[in-house]
Amino acid sequence: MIINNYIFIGLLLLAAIAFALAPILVARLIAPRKRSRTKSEPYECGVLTLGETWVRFRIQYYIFALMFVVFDVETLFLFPWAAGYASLGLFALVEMVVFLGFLLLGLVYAWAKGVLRWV
Amino acid sequence: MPTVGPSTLDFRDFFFVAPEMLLAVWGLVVLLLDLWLARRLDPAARRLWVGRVALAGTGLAFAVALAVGLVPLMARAYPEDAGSWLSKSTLDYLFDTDPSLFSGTLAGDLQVGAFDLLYIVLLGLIVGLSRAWSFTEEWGEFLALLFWATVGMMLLSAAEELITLFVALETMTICLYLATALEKTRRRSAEAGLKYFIYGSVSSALFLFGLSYVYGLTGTTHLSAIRRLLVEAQQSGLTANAAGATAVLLILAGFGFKIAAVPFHQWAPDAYEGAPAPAAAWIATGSKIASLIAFMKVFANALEPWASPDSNVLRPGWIGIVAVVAAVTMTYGNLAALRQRNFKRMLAYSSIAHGGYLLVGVIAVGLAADVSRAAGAVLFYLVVYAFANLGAFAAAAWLARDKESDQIDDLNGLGRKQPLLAICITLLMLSLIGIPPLGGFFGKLYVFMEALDERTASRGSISLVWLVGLALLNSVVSAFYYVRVLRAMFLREPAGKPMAAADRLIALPILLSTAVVVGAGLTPDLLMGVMQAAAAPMLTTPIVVHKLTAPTPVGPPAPKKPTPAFQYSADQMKKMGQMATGGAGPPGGGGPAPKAKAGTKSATPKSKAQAPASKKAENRP
Amino acid sequence: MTAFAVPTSWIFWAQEQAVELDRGLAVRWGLWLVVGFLAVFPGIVAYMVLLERKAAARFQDRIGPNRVGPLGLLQPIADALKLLTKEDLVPRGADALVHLAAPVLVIVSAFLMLAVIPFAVGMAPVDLPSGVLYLIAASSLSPLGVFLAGWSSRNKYSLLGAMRAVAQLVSYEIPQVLSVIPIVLWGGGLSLVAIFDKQADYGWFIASPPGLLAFLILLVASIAELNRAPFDIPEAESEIVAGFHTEYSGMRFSLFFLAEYLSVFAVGCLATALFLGGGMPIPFARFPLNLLDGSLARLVVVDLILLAVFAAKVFSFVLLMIWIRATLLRLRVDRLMNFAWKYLTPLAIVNILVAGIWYECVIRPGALTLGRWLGGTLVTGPMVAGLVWLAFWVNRREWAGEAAGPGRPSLEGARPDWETPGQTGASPQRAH
Amino acid sequence: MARILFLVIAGVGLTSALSTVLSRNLVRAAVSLAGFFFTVACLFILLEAEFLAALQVLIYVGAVSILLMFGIMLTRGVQGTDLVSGPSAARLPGIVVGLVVFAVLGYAIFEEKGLRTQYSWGALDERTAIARGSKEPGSPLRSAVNNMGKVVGVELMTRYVIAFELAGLLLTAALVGAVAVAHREEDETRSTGSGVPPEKPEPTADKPNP
Repeated sequence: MIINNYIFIGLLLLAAIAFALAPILVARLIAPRKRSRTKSEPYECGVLTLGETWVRFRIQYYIFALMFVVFDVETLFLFPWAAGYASLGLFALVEMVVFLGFLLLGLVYAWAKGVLRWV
Repeated sequence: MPTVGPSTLDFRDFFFVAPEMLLAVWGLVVLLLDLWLARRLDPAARRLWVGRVALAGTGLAFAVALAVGLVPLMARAYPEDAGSWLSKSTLDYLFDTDPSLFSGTLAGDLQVGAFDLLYIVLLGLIVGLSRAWSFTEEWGEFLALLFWATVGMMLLSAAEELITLFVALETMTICLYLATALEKTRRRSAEAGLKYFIYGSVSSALFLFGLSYVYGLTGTTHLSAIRRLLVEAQQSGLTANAAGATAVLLILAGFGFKIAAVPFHQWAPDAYEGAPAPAAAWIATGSKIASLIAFMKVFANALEPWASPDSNVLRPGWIGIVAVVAAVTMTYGNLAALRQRNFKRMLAYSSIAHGGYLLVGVIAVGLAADVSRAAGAVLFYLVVYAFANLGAFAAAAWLARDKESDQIDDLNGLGRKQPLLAICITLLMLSLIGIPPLGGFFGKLYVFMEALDERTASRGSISLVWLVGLALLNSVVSAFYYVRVLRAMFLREPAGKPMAAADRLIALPILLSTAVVVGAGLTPDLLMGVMQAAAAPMLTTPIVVHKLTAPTPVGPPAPKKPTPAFQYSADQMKKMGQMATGGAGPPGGGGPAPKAKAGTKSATPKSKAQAPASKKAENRP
Repeated sequence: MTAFAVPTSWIFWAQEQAVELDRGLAVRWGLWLVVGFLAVFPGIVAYMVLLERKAAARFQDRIGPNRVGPLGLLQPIADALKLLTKEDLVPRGADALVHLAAPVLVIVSAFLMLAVIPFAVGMAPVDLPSGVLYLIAASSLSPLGVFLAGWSSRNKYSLLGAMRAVAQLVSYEIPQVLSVIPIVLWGGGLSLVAIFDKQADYGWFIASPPGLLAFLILLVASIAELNRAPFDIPEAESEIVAGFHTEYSGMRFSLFFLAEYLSVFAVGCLATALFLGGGMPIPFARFPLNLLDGSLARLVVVDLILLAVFAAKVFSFVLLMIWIRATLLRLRVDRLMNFAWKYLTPLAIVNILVAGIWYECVIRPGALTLGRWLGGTLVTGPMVAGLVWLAFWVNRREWAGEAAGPGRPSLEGARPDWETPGQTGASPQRAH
Repeated sequence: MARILFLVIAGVGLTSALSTVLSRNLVRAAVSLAGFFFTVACLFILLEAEFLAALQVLIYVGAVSILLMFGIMLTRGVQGTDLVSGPSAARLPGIVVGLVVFAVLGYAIFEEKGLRTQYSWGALDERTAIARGSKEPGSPLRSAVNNMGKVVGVELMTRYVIAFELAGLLLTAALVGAVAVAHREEDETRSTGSGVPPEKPEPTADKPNP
């Protein structure tokens, strides 16, 4: 049954977490620990951070993230289509041409609008 | 390899969605053309050309929609002639009285055809209105979003299945959110877009959650199948069905938002005021029509068995909830509109109030003995309301163009400067109040008469008298704020610079709306006849899509469309010409029909197409 | 209120029979987990690091590590010990929990990717019906980890590096995902095992024009996904110190390092399984699968062959990556984003449709024949070539403008990655 | 076994949902939300819908949470404040409303009565695993569960083709609209509308210069 496989995945997940945490724990045990104020300061060329660290970023990042989500959602449709294509006919290809055509033209629009240019 | 139930796709079905496809593609054309022109032309010329192309698109879509509507009619009217230039399979397809498309996810009946045409006409007027003045830089985007919103509306009013319905609803509203926010020079526009978006997405989530409950309860998303299952389950009303009640509440929240019914109305005034007038007009008209049609389909068709248990409206059942919502909505809308000085805001509140009246109509549909008549009344109301509102928003656009404001006071003295248009606006306002003999009066009359109908009352035995009384009282209240517009136009002296003469783009919507409103008032029977014919298939078609044997996301294949085995007699041809499609078959599994409701339903369209209905029933397993 | 009294057992509900564990399965899993995931794969990764150092040294006319053990073979162990004994530092002001969780998330992502790879017949840890999708989903976790690493450090360089890294990662994730879809299309399902079987019948999927293009897109996108040169802007030492992991040191840093190499390995396995016919040594032959007759001995032999070939292919893939890293220069950040959105994504999208045509030409008609293959190549080959040409032609201005010298908007209009607030003195400008 | 799994997953999900709501640090709240998305994926797996689970991880954990993070990094109004959300006056009503909604939904689910062929939701104890629902290997149910991607694809291409194409249109509209709303002409240095005087940022001054 399917769920069996996912029990393995779950175990693997736990194993990966353990695999990542174990060395850190070991390092805690065997590594030297000498705390000092200077040492724990953020590494910005030896000068303390000026102003706020968590600055506000430009909207460009957000537009890219948004386009990423749009195209990621598009794959949500592409995967089932590709998986089921064998039992469908050529019409499925045509439907996908229409679907992708719209999205591609959306991309072309964004391109022509200049938002794809990273400055 | 596991075999997958071979769902089939009938490519001829795409013929009936040609207008939608055309509009979708045309939106892209406009968008890309605008981009291309932006580098070559100055803004004014670009706006002109983009607008022209968009108008051409709506014209083309109108022609296509007309053709889509007429070809089957012509073929049925002249089968011999049609046979000479259409293939046998096409002919069979056109003669097929089953109006469902794409395995029953869409309806292809008269209601869809008529409203497709209506949407396209309204869209054309709104596109023209957008050209009237320059309120945004993003012309192509704005027009494309209007086009795509229209696609959403057309498919929303055609949807016979919850997934399609939801996607169409989202397409419509998302395009409208964005169009609302596109007037980027004004902060109000962005604010309006954001408010609209946040309220809208929350209510969409609730709506989808409600739909998932319905799916979980019934195992299907097809409206007619849901109805059949609920009838078979013999649970009339929501008594002892808490899950159903929750579903109803959640779905109601979704629709309530779209039509701005009261607990979900907060977005409307801000959105109407902040949005550019054409976008607001499209929210107020197209989106409202489509949402109400979908509302009626979901509630009065799919969830009809849950309408009310028996005698009492306020017993568990969605009618009771809707009745309360309707009462609160119209009262609140009218009272709040009284205080408004801003024209668009006033229109927003008045549209909330009209949503309340329309909900009374929906209740009447839920209770009515003659569903098509009751639904026809609601559709009639919707059409008249839409045109009256469109004219009002054209006036708002005029204000925005010349005065860059939306205050009612800015209309001062219009009656002297522009008497013709001022009289037209007056007529529209009177129609919105419901003064005879304008269309608005008959809209209200029909809706309220349906609510008070004797047979309805005998079925429900409670009367909706209190609701109708409240509605009438509200109509009186509404007169005060509509009259304020008239007073400004005719009794006040103009202040500041007067408004320039309206150009064709603004005058045309006003004149056409007035013509429709007056025409509907003078010959209400004509429009009412069309609307009743349209409403008949909308709520009564039993589209048997899949037999439910098990709760499964994958239904067994849809039964093939029954190829009509009968001869096309002249008589039947006439009937089919009226597109009286199918009629209600006997409710699936038999058993004692609950509370005789299904019985009355199935007997409803008895005047029409009895023969095809029985033929189809034979063909069905 | 009977409502809450009725289903007292409700919260304990689950589908009882859905889980079936037997001893054989448990042993298999145990072996995979302990031997495979906790020993062999990390070991491979450790030696990949050594390989990279050695190879890079050769490219630069050096010798590379050769002190610890014969040929420097014990170097990874020494490195691991060194890292273990480094102090575990969390900068002041950092969000300690998130700071710890970020590398774990990245590692988990890399580990999970390996769970569905069919190394040989019956040698996939698990065969999921939605294997490909699972793989993509697992790999999509790492951008989140990268962002959290940068954000939690409370260091401007870290945050800047993280934002850039995530922007790059998500941009290249799209072509990476899209380039896999032709494989799903041809494989007729999402299971990697089914895809392997299909490649036995229809030849390696790379052996077709759309397959080749998809493979190249996958290769480029994967390099970018792994933050490796020439796409290593996110950790560009000379520009933003070390990007998102500036504040990571010792074992925590090595987790990122490990995850990167583990991902390189995983992507190598992925490309091998999806495009290069898994462990099949010959493109269009069923060998060695035709040796199978159900006996265990045969199976072992076949699996050994498959494993060896698989390992060789992954090795070549990794070598290719090292080669690319040693050869190519770092891309400028605008070029980098351009390349994802203006070249790879449109190409990958259209390539999916070409892949559909290939399916109609070659796979749907029936068994593979030379004629069909040639026909398909003749039909789709020009399409693919035309597409690639078109992609570069459309973008020609970029190159032409570059050649024209100054006046390019590229750096003239360059703006910082953040909004300048304008009203406060808290500008992120540094007094340096 | 599966019950324990369910309890564990539900517990983790509840914890992360609570910490999403209660965390005052926005990024942490978003991380918790991503964790919650992940537990939803786990629940999908328990329901034998692994295809949905993979999509859930891909779309929500992989994409939407990134969008959230970028949104947080973008929209913070004033610099100098920490990335936190303050305690709201609406907290108490919010809690009350949340509990009421929870109670209503819980009541609805417990009280649900199955319609004819359906299992009642409250009686899921007696329900067998979906994949076992039908023994014969070729049954639609079984293939739907074991090969959901494929079945979804076929349905999308036939029955739901309009919804599918409309979804494409919807995505395009969202993309176009978002670009149009968010895009500012690069040449224009007009203010963002917040009353800040337009200020041309110097090209290099803000670059951290190590």
